[in-house]
Amino acid sequence: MMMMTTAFAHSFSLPGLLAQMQTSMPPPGADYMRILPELVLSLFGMLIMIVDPLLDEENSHQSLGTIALIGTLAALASTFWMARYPGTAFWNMVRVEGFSVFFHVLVIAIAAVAILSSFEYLKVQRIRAGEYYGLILFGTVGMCLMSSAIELVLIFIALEISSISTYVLAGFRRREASSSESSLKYFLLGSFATAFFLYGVALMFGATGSTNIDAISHALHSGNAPVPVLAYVATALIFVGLGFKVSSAPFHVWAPDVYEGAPAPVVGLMSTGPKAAAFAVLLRVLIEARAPGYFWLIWVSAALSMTLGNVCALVQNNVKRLLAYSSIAHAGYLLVAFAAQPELGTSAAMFYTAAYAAMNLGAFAVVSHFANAGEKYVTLEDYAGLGRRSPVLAATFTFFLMSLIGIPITGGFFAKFYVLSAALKSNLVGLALILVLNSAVGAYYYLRIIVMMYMREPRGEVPVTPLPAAAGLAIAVCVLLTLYLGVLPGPVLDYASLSARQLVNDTGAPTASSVSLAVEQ
Amino acid sequence: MDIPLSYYLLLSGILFACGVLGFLIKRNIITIFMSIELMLNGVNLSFVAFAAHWHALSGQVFVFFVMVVAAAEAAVGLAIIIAVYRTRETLNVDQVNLLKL
Amino acid sequence: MSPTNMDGLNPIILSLVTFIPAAGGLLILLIPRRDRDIKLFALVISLLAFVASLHLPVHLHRDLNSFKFEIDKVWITTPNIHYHMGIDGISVWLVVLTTFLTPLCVLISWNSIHERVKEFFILLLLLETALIGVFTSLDLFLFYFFYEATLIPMALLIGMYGHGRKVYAAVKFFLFTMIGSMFMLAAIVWLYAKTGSFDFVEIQHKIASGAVPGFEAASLWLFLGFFVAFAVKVPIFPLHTWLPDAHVEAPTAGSVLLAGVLLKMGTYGLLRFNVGLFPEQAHRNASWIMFLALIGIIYGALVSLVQPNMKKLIAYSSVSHLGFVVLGIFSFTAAGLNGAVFVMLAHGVATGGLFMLAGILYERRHTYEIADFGGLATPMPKYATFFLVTVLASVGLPLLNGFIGEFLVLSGAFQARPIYGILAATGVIWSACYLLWMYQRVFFGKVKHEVNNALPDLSLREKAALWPIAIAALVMGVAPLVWLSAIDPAVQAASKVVGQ
Amino acid sequence: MFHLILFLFFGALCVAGAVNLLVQSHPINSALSLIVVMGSLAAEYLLLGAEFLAAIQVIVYAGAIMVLFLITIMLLNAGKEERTKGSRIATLLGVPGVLIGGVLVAWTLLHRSDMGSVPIGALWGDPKSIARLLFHDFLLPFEVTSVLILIAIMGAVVLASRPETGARAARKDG
Amino acid sequence: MTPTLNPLLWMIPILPLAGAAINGFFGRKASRNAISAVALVFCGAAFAVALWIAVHFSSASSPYYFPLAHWLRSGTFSVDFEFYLDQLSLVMLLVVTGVGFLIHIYSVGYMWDDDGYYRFMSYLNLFMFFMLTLVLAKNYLVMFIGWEGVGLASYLLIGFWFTKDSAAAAGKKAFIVNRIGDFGFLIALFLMIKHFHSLDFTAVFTQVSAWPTETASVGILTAIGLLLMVGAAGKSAQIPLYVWLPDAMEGPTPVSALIHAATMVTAGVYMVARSSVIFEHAPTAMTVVAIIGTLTALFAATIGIAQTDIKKVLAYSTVSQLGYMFMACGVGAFSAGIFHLMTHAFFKGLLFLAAGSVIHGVGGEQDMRKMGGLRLYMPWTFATMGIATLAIAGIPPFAGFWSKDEILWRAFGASWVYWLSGVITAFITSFYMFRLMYMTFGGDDYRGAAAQEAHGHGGHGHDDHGHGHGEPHESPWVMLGPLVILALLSVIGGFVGYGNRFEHFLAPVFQGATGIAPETAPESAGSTLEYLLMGVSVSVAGLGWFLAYLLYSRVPQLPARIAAGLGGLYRAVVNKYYIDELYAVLFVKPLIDGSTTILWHGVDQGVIDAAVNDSADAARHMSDELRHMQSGNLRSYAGWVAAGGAVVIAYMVWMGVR
Repeated sequence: MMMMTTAFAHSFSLPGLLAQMQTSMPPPGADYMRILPELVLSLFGMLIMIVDPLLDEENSHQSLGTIALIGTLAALASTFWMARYPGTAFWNMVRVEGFSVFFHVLVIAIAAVAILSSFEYLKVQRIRAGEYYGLILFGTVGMCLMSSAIELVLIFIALEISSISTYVLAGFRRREASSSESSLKYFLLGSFATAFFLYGVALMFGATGSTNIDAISHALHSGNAPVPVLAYVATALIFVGLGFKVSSAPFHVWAPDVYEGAPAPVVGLMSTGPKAAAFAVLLRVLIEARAPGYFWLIWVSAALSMTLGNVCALVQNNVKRLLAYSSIAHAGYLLVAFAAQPELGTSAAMFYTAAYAAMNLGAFAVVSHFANAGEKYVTLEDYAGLGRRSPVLAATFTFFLMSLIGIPITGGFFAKFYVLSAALKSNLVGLALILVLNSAVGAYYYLRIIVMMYMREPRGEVPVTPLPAAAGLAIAVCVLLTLYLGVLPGPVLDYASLSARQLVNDTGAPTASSVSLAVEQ
Repeated sequence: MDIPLSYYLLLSGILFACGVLGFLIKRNIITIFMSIELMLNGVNLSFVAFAAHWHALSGQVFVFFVMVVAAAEAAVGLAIIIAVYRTRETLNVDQVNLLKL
Repeated sequence: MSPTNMDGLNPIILSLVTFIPAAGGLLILLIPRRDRDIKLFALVISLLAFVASLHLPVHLHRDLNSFKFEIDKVWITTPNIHYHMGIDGISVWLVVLTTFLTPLCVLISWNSIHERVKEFFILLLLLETALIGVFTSLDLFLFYFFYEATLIPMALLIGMYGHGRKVYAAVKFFLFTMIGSMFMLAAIVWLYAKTGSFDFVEIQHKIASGAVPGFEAASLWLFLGFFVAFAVKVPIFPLHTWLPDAHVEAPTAGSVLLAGVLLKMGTYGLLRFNVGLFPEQAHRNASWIMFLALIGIIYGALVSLVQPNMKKLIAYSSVSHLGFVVLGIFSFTAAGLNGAVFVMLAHGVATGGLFMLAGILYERRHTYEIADFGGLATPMPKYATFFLVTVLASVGLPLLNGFIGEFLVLSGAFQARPIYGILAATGVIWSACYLLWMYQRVFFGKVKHEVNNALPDLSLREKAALWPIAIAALVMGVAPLVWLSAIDPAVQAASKVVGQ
Repeated sequence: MFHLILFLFFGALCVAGAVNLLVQSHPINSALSLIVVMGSLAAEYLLLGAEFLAAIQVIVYAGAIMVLFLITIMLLNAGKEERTKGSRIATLLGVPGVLIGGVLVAWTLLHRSDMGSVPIGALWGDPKSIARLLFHDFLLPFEVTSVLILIAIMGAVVLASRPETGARAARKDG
Repeated sequence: MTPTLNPLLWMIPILPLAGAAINGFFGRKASRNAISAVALVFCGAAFAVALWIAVHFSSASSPYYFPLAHWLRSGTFSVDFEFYLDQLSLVMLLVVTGVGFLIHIYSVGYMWDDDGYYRFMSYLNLFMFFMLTLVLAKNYLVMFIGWEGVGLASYLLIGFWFTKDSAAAAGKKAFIVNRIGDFGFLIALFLMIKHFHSLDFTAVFTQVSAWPTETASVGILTAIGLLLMVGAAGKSAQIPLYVWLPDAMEGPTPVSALIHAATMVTAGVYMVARSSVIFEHAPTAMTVVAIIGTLTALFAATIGIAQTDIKKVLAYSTVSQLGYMFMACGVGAFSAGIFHLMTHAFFKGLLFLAAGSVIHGVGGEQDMRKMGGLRLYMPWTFATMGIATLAIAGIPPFAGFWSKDEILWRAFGASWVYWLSGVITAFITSFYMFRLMYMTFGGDDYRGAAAQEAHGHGGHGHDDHGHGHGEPHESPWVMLGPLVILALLSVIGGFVGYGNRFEHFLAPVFQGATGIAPETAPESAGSTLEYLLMGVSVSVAGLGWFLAYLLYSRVPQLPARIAAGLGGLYRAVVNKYYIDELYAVLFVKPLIDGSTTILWHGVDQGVIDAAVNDSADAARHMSDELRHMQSGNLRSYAGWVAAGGAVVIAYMVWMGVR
């Protein structure tokens, strides 16, 4: 490891270059295996772009959607393939290990579900399917890379890919002023934050002379030289950038507006996928690169996010907006894990992202189905008596809300539980207490929805369209996953903690055992 | 005679700060977007400077990538601005506030 | 496995008893929406559960050592969660109480539920499973799961089938309990984080043997964490305000189970966990807890004395009665503990009965206001008789079940802290005051409102629901040994834990 | 010495341009001043020996991107911006924040960064060596940028294209 | 003395219970004959068994006991259903079953026409069950069963005509006031458990007798004694808890006779006597008992003077007679107390039954001012009631004379104050009793007829006395029979006490309870003194009779003038010294109002709920405030980010520099 970094550092001095000129060969085939999912996804994305013009506008949705779905599934499969080739690729650009595999699976699965839940939506909204699915797939490429990249520049590019695709997706309800506005806000603030992130990267480069995660962590902690202030500042700026991406207070302000304006399925996607990826990056930067002195940042930010998110959600009447605030709160819960001991925290955080993805996607799937054409019915009042009008939908929604509250045998419970235990194990009693109080407060506004659905008389005019197959499937998948994580969290957590151990102990290539686990995954 | 590195860094910092400031005080969306570009430029400068300091060419390569990203962002961003203009008939950011609270 | 393996049932009987109702509930999903079938089916299921549960006391070894009918299977490897169930002389009766009350609830809500009948009975049966689970689970996680699981069906029952400010009541109920249980969760997680186990017995052992790092420092907070959760449920004095609302708005069956069993979850928790896991803290904090209980007894009685609403009156009387339980538990005397458990059961039967009776009246007149009645003994003598029996039971007349428990609790409290005992004993006066006064206003005198002259007396179904209550009240009062013989060793064991 | 003068000159130009961007009220002027900034930055790059970057800076940035900006401005014929008072936060909270942050960073850079000075032409940012890096060590990012650009194109197409007529109808009834 | 097993004991209480159950469950549809048959048979059977036992009773082998079943156990402490019979309980047993049986018979006639006939009979049987349990209990807790049980029975029977609000209220009042007494009883029990770890009589008493007598100090035993006295005061209507008894007259007259004269109200006396050992070791408690008894006797008697309701007069006289009994116990003359208890059961039961017969005869009228001259209409009633009056007035040789004289003699032994007030009470007693006689039976004209029409027949609930308009009439023999028998007993009942036979008989029970006056045969030393005192009391009784004759037969207009003369005092007496009103103002009202305004509206809604709701509102309000962070303005958001960034940077720089 150490040897490698020094080599890396020196390789840019002229003689090094000359040396490499002789020895420059194309990357070995294994390297391609290590980015196989990305390849698959981009291929399918291009396929869509090719097929799109050949089909006519009206009935292209189904076929394109199917292609996209197949693409994601193929990518999922290829992930397990990829998992067999642990190690770095393309000269330390990406590393395949438990951690990256975990997030690959997660992100791609999210994309798949998002695609499923979009089928009906696109038709109703008359949205151009080709670009839509293409953007989702390519965006997924970005997210995947974010999770596996160990090179800040690559991370930056991947981040941009996922972000830009989400900016565009947010603006897809073209006829709605709100949609384009949310897109604009997301875009401007997003690139604003990205600039911070980039500046942070630059300073980190300045401080350590490298942008490779391993190199950085090595440079920061090699010998007994004090960590340069520059590194601190760099960490600060990077934290600002990523904190924005994961919508943690005080950088959360964009989330509610954007979520409210953006198309519901997209919200489902962007509240889970890019967020998960961003958390992965945050983990890499803070934990793996062992960035200095971030503890209290996380602590305060977590406390703020939880409290602000929950308190603001109390009086929301727009369900999408309400869920936006709730996602801020959940980001806060997640950050608690970051404050805990690295290993425990990482595994807890990983599990949380998974559980949160499952339940939130499901919730938004329900919302987007129920919102109907033009997203007319997104206020709390529209949900009155849903329990009577479509019991199944209401029941599933209730289930997701229960999970968000954190009732046992839902994924949400164990997610919260692991975070809590990680926090308590590392004696963060204060933070744990704040978390507990917040989730008590949080129960209230989720409950408001349930109350609406079951205890209020339905208002006549809200129509109930039958649940189409695709959306039904998406919701079913989410239910199953949430349930699975709630009843048998063991495997996932084992895997998470294993890869967390690798990440923290920073042994370059993962051991065979983790890989076998990865395959089981 | 050499120029202290910190001069370059300072310059880049100033540019970055100007960018942020611009984002805060400008009302025209396009101008705001420009100030983002300004920020990126600032960052670029420090990249180059650090590259020089560490004798690491990679720093310059980063700048290259940043430019690409900037270009992409510009394309999308301006498209978005156009879309907004279509729906709202304004470029004043203060009037783009349907979504609030 | 427990040594009491005299027939093949034992390993699975607990699971059976626990999950029969839930299974039934799921089956109801499949039944077409023909209300009558659903009701019958629900009745059959609940009776089945009751019969099955009778196996437990019959085959329960009444000796001191540990839990019976244990089943301990690994459920989730990480975290180390076991499907660990088992009962002792305390929980067995609470289980039976639950299974005993549920069929009566089905009967009593036969005609009072008109719409969404299917959902109602599903919720009811799910609730029953959750309740039984609370009493049978020996794994903290399992316990917490069931504990939370009771919340949703109950809240829905109140919110969907209640009346008046039902939503307010439901939400209040949910949030009070939720917030309370959050603290318990924190405490549980702490225990897990430090012991790596959820198993009650194991944790208890580890704590007792001082094998838990940092326990000394944290024990008070852990104790409080559990205490708050249960204090809300019981409810102990300042946290009780959700109870009257919930009761008044809840449908009859809801009130019956709420008063009959849900509140017992709190006291049971106090006994099993607060006392079982943190004996020192329990002792150290006994004085102020007993004080709160005392306030609860007198306060609840006085407030219910002046309630114009029958159900509210009964609700506050529950506050008073549950005060006795807490008093008994924290007196840490054999009599007190025995009495506490017995009061739980007695109160479950008597107050459950009172709520059923109130519900019967509501079915006829759609009001709980005492002022709307008067002289009812003339049109409906049978009803009046049952009501009187139940009232006397909860007044604590000897030879009825109320007396045994209260007597033991009071004597226990008196031995521990005479003043508390004496003050608490005034409770026997208060209960006579508010209940008899209510009885007089409802049943005696001339019929004040014309409508009441036409009120029909008890129907066969209602009698079928009320007889078991009356009989239980009498049997428990005359032959309490049947219960005490099982309870005594259990609390002996508990107090041994306490004793050290 | 001469280098220092150059540095200072172009640096001053940069800052001037940046400040002008802020003070100018018409987007066109801001854009032009941004071009000034970029041009002078190119010069700074040269000073740092990054010839290739200097070239790209002029071509891509000052050329392509800014032109894009100008086109958009023309397209939407954006006039002088009106000084609306939309946000107190930005002025009361943001601006001080920026100043504090900037000062702090500057202070750090000046005092705490124990960095020497840059010898001119310390390393040649010549196309050849850059290319070596781009197509060898940074091959993956380079390829990935293609995806980025693809997305950018798609996004631009989707968003800039007019919503189809059917949608209009929908908008009316919706 | 080791108790000997007696297999018959358990039947005595159980038989009436069976009767009660049968009538309770099946009586609704059964014919009146069947009901009466069941009730009488089971009650009579109990009486028969009691007699059988009495016949075969031998002081040598007493006490007897019979363990019926285990009841409750917790830890080492346990209580069982066990019955116990010694001389004391034998006396009680005979009184209860005997008088009870007679009153059952009487009730058949009295209640025959009432709708709730079956209810009434089963209640009566139920009462017998509880009363006998009380009497036969072997430990305090079983006694407490009976204790509360009779309370229940009296609650049911007082409120028997529940459509009458006053009756319902009276029943409730009785139960609650009794509960207050029971509260004391309970605490006493807890003290026993705490210190003796048992509630069994023998166990407790053996331990107690080992303890030193608390002459000077006030200790556990005194506390127990006083608390027991509280219980007794509740049950036996002593100051300050006597208030329920007069109201209890709302119940049907047989009830008043059985429960509120003959048996239940004497339970307190029995309990004190039963606990004589404890009291013996707690002189202070004894004194208190004596004082309470004396005061009650005097106090109640004075109220009795001015009452016009025939039953109310008897009620107060009961209270005052009970006072006598407690005085006796208080001065250590337990056997005298029990003796008076017995005789009182005879003549007071008789008085009530006779009064009932009168009321029945005049169609439900209870106001003596609307009676008069009834001796012509109902001679039997007149005769028997006359005998009873002579008995209670203490005119020899009637039963009352013997017991009362015994008590006074002993009281004198204790302190002349007791004796004096006792004598005064005796005087007043004979006065108001003869007043009652004159007002009811005296004179030649019946004053009720006119009132009859206006009055209907009293809102008395049992409107089914279809006959009895206008002409008063003698009651049927089923009612007169018991009167005659009781009259007989009132005449001869006293002779069992002749030459202290009764006392000697009870001696084994109260051994160790050597009263303040020595147990030695009184006719020896202080015989002359005793005869002197006897003379005084008798003459005083005669005086009372004469006064009554003077006022209510000779010059009937005199009383009104005297009343006018006395003015306020008279009004106070008529209104029972406003005690009920006082209690209402002192306890009831504050309780109700306090609970309503302070606790319920104040604490519960005003403080706790308000706090909850306010915090909820506060959260909502805060949320509404915080929402405005989301002004919707892009630049503001950037402002937040920038500011946040600044803070972060600042912190990190500080970290780095540090």
